[in-house]
Amino acid sequence: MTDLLNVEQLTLRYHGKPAFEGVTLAIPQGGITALVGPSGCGKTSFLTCLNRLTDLIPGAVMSGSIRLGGIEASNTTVDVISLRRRVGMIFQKPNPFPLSIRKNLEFPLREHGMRDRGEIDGTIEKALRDVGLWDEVKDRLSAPAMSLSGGQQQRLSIARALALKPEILLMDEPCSALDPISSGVVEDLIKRLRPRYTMVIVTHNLAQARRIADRVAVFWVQDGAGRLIEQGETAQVFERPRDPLTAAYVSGSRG
Amino acid sequence: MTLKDVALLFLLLALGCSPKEAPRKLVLTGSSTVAPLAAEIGKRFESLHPGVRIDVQSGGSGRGVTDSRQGLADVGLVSRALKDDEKDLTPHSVALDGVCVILHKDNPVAALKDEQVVAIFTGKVTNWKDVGGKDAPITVVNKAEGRSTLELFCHYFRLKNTDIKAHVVIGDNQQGIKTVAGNPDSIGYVSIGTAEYEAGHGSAIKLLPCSGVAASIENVKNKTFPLSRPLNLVTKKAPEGLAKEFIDFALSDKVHDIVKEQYFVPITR
Amino acid sequence: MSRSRADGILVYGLRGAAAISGAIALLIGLFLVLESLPVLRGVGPLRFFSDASWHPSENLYNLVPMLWGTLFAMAGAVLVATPLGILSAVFCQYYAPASIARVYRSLIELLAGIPSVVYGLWGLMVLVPLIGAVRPPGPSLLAGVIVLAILILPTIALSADAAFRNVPSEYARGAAALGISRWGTVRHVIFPAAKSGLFTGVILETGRAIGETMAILMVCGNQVQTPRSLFDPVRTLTANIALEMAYAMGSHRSALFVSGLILLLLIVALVSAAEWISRGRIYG
Amino acid sequence: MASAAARDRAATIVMWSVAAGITAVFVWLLGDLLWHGVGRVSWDFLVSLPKNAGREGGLSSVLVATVLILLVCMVASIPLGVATAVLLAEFSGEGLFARLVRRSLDVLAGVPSIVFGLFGNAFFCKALGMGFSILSGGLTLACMVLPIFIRATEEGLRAAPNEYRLGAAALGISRVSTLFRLLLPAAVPGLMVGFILGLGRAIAETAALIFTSGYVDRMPESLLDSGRALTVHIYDLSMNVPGGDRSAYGSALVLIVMLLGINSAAWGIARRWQSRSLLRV
Repeated sequence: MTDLLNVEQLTLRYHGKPAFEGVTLAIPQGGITALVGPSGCGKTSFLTCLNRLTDLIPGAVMSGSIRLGGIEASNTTVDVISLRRRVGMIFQKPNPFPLSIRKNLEFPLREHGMRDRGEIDGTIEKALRDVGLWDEVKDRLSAPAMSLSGGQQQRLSIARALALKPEILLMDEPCSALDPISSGVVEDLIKRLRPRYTMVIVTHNLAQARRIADRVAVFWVQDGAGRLIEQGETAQVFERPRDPLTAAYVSGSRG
Repeated sequence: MTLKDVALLFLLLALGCSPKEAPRKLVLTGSSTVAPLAAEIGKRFESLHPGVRIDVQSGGSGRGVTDSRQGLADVGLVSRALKDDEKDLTPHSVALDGVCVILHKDNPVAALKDEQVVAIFTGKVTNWKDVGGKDAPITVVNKAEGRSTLELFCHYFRLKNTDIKAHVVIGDNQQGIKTVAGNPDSIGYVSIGTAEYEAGHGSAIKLLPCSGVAASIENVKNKTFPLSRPLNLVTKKAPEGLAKEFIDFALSDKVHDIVKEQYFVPITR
Repeated sequence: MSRSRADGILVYGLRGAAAISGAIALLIGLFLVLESLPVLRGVGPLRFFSDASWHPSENLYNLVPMLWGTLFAMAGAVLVATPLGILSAVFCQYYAPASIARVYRSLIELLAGIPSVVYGLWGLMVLVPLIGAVRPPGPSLLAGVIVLAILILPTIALSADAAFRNVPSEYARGAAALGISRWGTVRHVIFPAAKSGLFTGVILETGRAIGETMAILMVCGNQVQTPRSLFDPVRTLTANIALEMAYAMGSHRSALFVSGLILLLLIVALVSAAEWISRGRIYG
Repeated sequence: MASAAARDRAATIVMWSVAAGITAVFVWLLGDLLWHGVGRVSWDFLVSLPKNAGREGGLSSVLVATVLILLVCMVASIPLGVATAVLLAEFSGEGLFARLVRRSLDVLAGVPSIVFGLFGNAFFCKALGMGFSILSGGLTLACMVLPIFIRATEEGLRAAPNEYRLGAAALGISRVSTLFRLLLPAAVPGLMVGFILGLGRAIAETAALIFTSGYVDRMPESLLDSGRALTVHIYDLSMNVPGGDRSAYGSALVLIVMLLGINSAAWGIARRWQSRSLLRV
């Protein structure tokens, strides 16, 4: 599998204090890569670098290289808006806009230049079908998105990102804020999307990582900063971990 | 009514009524006492001369002098005779106004000799019983620095403003009347016209005669009341054109009814 | 035009607007300095603090009694209005049933709009005679403090009300879930959370208290003296300007601008003190 | 624990008494106004021109001038205010420029109204040559209202949850669209408080207008005409015109009713605009 995203020696500092240092990771085209590790090891911060959301965080300074296809995402001249269209992101706490269900999807589409009514409606229906929400909401599209349940809101957020046809989908612990049933529904959705989208998922649920990820990257806090201590095929990392810390963490005795 | 509509409305207004041809316009600024009178005379003048606009701005005699001297205003309003350093301006007296001492209506004191007034205002006498009133501390109400009534009062009683020991300092006449009406033991001085109107319409004040002459518009008219001041329209040089027309009209007897209505004393030429 | 350039233009425009808003205060400061220069050069700044009294026509320019007048009136009004305003906002948000809260809030909004002339008139005709009955002469620092407190109360009440509305309801629900009393919740959870809004309210209200002219002019008695008791008549710097500006000429007029300049410096001192106290803790 | 319950009961009593006290003061003030002025207010009082220095006749020209002055003030201060508030709240955080602008606005909020009057007179009337006019009066009020409006709008923007900003950015939505479609609608309560406090300050202003919009009570024909605002009219009637009190109180009543109308209209527009653009449960 060719690599869609190459990260070399990436370091992120908040007001000078390092969140993580020297991370080198390759994200293969089409597969699901899980980032695991105890909380505070910098995996979420790493995710926010990939679509430059760090620009919105005061005091965040990024160094190192992130190559997405042909462009170097970390330098300031890149058009951040089109970068974020190609790299979608789903947050831990579902955050639909305080608009109607339809407007939640229509607003980003119009923003990225889609004007034709028919095309918009088609895209909205396709995205909602992709996430299995269409039947539940097709006759109340003008209802407020906030009236949906937690699981439905998260699937709406995913639909909202998929409608923009991203190349990569970043997910920051997508299921941890949901009840078990909705969490299962979202996980099935991720599995269904696997062949069509490259995904990077941050999770502290090792069982989930083992179930759905092709590759796993393990983060750990060493002397005050997050480090990538191991990466590889899911089976290899869980059965034959090279790093003792991974072995302990994967077997559940530490972390 | 979104923001667009507001902006549209505002634009329409600004364009819609730009002045057709610049109407002949006269600007008067000055004393807040004279301004109401000047404005009413201005309205009548406008009704008699269509297309003419008389703009009257208040702000005090000091402004009347400076604005007319600098040409910012065509005519200045000054509620006193001109001072020595203001002899470069030519005054035109449009009315007379007296200044009288006022007490609270229930104050038993009926009259005060000049030296008693001086003693009270300079703080030598501080209790009403020393001047024939009841035993109560006197509250002296004085005018603010620079006001024409203060200058006239000090000039007549041969006082310097620093000599006056005031408890309360006020600005305009109405404030003086309301302050005295609100404090039974107070003493102040204001324009006779205002005081006579207010006393006659239920304000709790009464006017004191001055050196034996009863304080009334009538006595100012027949010049027996000693404390009076001219209300002047002043111009930088001899007025001409629209200014002359207006001043002649203002000095004529066609405005005497307006002068009486504003409780001032018309000057019979 | 790509949208990130639109963002660039947006920021550029906003920065221009902010510069204009910020420049107004500087312009006013410059204006006051220019108008004060003649007398400052002629008489020198020190005499404004050392002269025997304030009689500009006789070249005496001591402003200190009036500075005390302004400070006492402002401090008294803020001390009275702040607790009442904040408690009235707490009443609106946490104690009153919705219908009463709505009526009460529109009443406060009305109070905010009443012109200071009306407060002055009411003070002059109703409040001053009442105080005069207790201790003559009537017009006094106390009357000024009361009128000013009523005048600035809506500012702190509405700002506090908005601040409480911004506090996420989870905080109140969380505290209630722990069985904490309503007052306990307000006192220990809501107040800290709404600190920045309350602080804004206090700054705006103090600004309004210092800046008030018309109402103070009518009720304070305007006597140039350092007040020794609440019943002493007093003159504030703003009342001084309003009283004499209309008739002041030459150096007297320029001296009035010096009192305007002192007011501005007083406000700058207050603002930087507020900034130093909060040092970002408030706006965190 | 008893003391906490006792303290809570005491607090409730204090709360209701504070509210009752403030309402009593307001009723006393309004009662005083009603008692003196209600007789004077009639339809004719609203539509006819002032006569005899305002003792008789009505307020028509004064009302028109007041509305125009407030329009100029709002049209000048709202765009500038919202733009500045957005910059301070969204785009510069604690940068030096933002802190300087914020401090100068705090100072501006404290500038006395009389100083605004003198500044307005020197700057707008003389320097910019607008003379005594509704325009210079409105612009002076705009300078006075700006800090209040900006601070309240900034608080409103700060109340918008951060999830909107992150969510929108993650979808590659530009700051411009995020601002107009999400953040500003979410900040509407703050905008409203700013509008009401700002307008309240503007409509209540007297000292500043005497030196800028002037004293002429003729019906204004253009924004460059001098116009007498309602507060200046009330001041002149009560301070310079013998027997003007009744009309002064009547005019004050009209002003309060006008303010009541503007406040309720403002809240109505806010709710409609917010519900149309934002669907919150």
